[in-house]
Amino acid sequence: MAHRVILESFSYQYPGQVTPALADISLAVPKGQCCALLGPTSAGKTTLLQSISGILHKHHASGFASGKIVIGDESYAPLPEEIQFPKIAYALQDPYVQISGVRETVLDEIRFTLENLGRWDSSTDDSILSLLRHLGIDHLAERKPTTLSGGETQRVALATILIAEPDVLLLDEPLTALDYVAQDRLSDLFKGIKERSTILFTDTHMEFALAVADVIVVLEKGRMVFSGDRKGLLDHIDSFESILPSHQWKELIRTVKVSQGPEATEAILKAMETI
Amino acid sequence: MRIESKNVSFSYPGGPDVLRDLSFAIESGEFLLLVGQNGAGKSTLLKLLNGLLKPTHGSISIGELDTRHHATPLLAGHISVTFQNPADQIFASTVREEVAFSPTNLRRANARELTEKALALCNLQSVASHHPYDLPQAQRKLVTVAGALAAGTTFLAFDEPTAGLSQIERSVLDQMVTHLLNEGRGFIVVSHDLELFFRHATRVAVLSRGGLTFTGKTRELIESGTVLEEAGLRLPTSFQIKRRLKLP
Amino acid sequence: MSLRAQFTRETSNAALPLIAFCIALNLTVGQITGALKIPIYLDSIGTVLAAVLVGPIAGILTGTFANLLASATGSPTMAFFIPVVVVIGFFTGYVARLGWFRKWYLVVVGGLLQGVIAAACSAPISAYLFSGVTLAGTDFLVLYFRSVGNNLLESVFYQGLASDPIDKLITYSVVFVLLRSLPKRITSRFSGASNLPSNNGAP
Amino acid sequence: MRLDLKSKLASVFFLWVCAFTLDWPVNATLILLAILLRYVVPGFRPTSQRAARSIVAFMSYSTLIVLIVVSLNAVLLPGGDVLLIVGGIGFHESGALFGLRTACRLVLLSLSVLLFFASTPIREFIRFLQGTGFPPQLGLVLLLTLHFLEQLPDRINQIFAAQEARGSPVRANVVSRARAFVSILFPLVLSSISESIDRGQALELRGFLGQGQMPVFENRRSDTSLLTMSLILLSIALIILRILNWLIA
Repeated sequence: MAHRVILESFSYQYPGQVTPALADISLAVPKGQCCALLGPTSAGKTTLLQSISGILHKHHASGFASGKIVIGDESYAPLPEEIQFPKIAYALQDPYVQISGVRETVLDEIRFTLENLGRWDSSTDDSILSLLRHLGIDHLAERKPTTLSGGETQRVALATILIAEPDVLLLDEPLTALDYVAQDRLSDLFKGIKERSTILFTDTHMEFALAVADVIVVLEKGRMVFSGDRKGLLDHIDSFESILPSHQWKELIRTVKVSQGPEATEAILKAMETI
Repeated sequence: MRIESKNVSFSYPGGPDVLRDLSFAIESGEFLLLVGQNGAGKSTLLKLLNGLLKPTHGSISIGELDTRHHATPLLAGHISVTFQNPADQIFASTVREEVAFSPTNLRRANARELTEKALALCNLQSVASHHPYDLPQAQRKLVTVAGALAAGTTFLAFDEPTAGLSQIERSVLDQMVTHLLNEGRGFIVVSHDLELFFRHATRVAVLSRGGLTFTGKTRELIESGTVLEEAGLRLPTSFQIKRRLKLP
Repeated sequence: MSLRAQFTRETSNAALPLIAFCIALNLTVGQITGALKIPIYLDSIGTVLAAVLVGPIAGILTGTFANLLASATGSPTMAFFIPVVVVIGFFTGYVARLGWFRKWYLVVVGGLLQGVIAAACSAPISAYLFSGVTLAGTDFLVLYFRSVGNNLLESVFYQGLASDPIDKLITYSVVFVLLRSLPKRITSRFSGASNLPSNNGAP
Repeated sequence: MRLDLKSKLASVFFLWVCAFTLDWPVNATLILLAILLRYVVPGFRPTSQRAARSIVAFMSYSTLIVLIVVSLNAVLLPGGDVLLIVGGIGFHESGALFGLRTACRLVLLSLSVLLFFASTPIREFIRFLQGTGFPPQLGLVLLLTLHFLEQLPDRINQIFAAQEARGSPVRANVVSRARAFVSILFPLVLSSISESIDRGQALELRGFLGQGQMPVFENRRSDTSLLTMSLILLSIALIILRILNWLIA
């Protein structure tokens, strides 16, 4: 069952640092929704995902955290201190590292997660295969994980944690290795699993978020500078040029605003849906 | 100076052709954008340019030098190539030392000056004495770009320089390219990032299954419609929205 | 502390992949020195790296597994030298803990001493199992020492003394320079972080 | 005859005991038998072409070893009859016998190790270890090592290419090449150490050794077979006999 994720004036400072990595973040993602965390390099996006997953405190126990994190009905003050897998699953940015490399086939690699959880038996193979089918990679089940292309590796990496059926899914820059076709497939996948898992993902620019996200948050230097929906983001986009995908986007928005006036953002969103 | 590829084919020993009959030329001061799906042979082409691989048929010349007859360290004095996972090549304990590696190896008389200029162009002066591994990954990638610039070569070749970069680093690259094109340097860039590089490209080449299916101006490619789709690619979203909204 | 408790204490989760890498490095570093035609072995570089960065148990594991895998993949005689690599792993981990990897001159002393110890450990194995024959160029040295009147064990030991200290000195120095150039952010994730100079990685 | 790993290990152990307790004629016979073993016992058949080739390579290598060890010792250990004289150098009987004893022992020891690994895929060996209560961390380390062993050669080649493209002096004099060595080894180690931190996190994030859960492995525990038992008993008997023999002498 998907869980809501709430942060209440959450702040975090790494041990030995003078400035906080995250300062006064408040956000609420209702259960079954998809939240995009946008921002340039070092904005604190990864730290935010890590604090929710529990791995942050585990590795930097002397860091300073304040505020509150709520996941489902459980409230952590200020943050979970143990890794919350399989309730919360977190996929690292680099899919080649996410895949353990200790198993010889894709199927075995996904079994590895269930073995770790003590959940594996011969009957679970059916659910692995159906997950692979869902991700469009069932034909790769017997392949060696290290021989796959970037996009295929990304989907296998995703499968290694989706098999645990997490309530909250945290993805760190899932788009880096993907071409357009694979991006389309990922957005379909997001729509398919939202019932089961609340999704939070990070990205450096807004394009993919405009296609899939219900909640969009923009971070800059550890501070939250925007939180709202797609329309709100486009309305105020002039203030966050760092998350524009390109100069062309900047010109595009400017010209559409000139020609369509207040309808501009609606027009852009509508046009995007037809692509 | 000019790079010219004449009917180049390449295959690994005993394997099928990775590249087939490629002909193109680029002058200094020009920007060739090379696009194509993964596995189309783009990285192989870059290795052919600096002589790490030698063509099985045809020839590539960098200025007067035929790559078949010269070793990589010599060709490296005229074209600097960075590969897709360049973070793997970092070994020095400061950014400045890392960037100075090429000009030192190539025994450039003005090595110091080249290093400082490359650091400035990539906006890395403020972190020049940091350890490369203390920088965020995106900035570390700029370190390798700076390392290539510092070689002071006429030609620069990059493999996917913007992968994993945010808009901040991308605009650094954007300005760097503008600056160096004005200086008369030549670029060969392999990238999916059409939005950033369409602006600079004096020519675009589409590589599909080892062969060139298109070479020409950016505008011709945008207007041709199907070439990109046939190569498994598509126009950037902003171009498509513009088209849908019938904007100029 | 029991061996198992000590191991658990040493190995954070990052240490397991690191040990695996070090084992593989022992077995593949020859690819680099071979391609560059540098006349050194450095086949215990992974062992020393793991022992300093993680701890003695990690050093022992790295050496043992590397020799086991080497003997599984075509050089069966490597398995007999496991006692030697155990000593190398333990000694390095131990002196690193004493702070010998914080100063260059202690690294030099440690490397040379390690070389002597390695020669002393491998001599009996080499003498009794192989009667000093390894089919390498160094066999002529053994032959020379025997012909001038030393017994087998002595000859093999002298031969070891002629090559091991240099090899271990280079290995120690390479690892020292390597670890000194690592940023604190990375080394602090391993239990041997305190074995390294405190100013390492500082700009 | 099917062999499980336990009885294969017991065979190796038995051959090792023989190598140390019995004299060279027996050991030489055992070597010949061991070579035949791979043709007779399916469990000892090499699992790949490469493994089969390594046995052939080892046999030619060890023939050379035997020759060298025997002649060296015959020359250097005077005693007993002089068997023959070549160019003024005498070959002595007692030295030759000592050489034969060492050489046969060495070859038998090595051959048994090689036969075991040539006929046992390493992954299967690791699974066997895990089934016998080997700590899961160590099994993971071994499996990860196999992964790195596959990946490192490519990685080294990539770094090599990248540094050569930056004018690294890979073909210059020894001092320059030593500098090039640093420019290849350091990126490899640096990126791998940094990657191992991420890999460790990824394992944790997939529940490896989390929350006191132990990984479930396929239950491969088999009963100790009659063959295993008799091989071990035989080995122990040999050791006892040898010790008695030594005490009496």
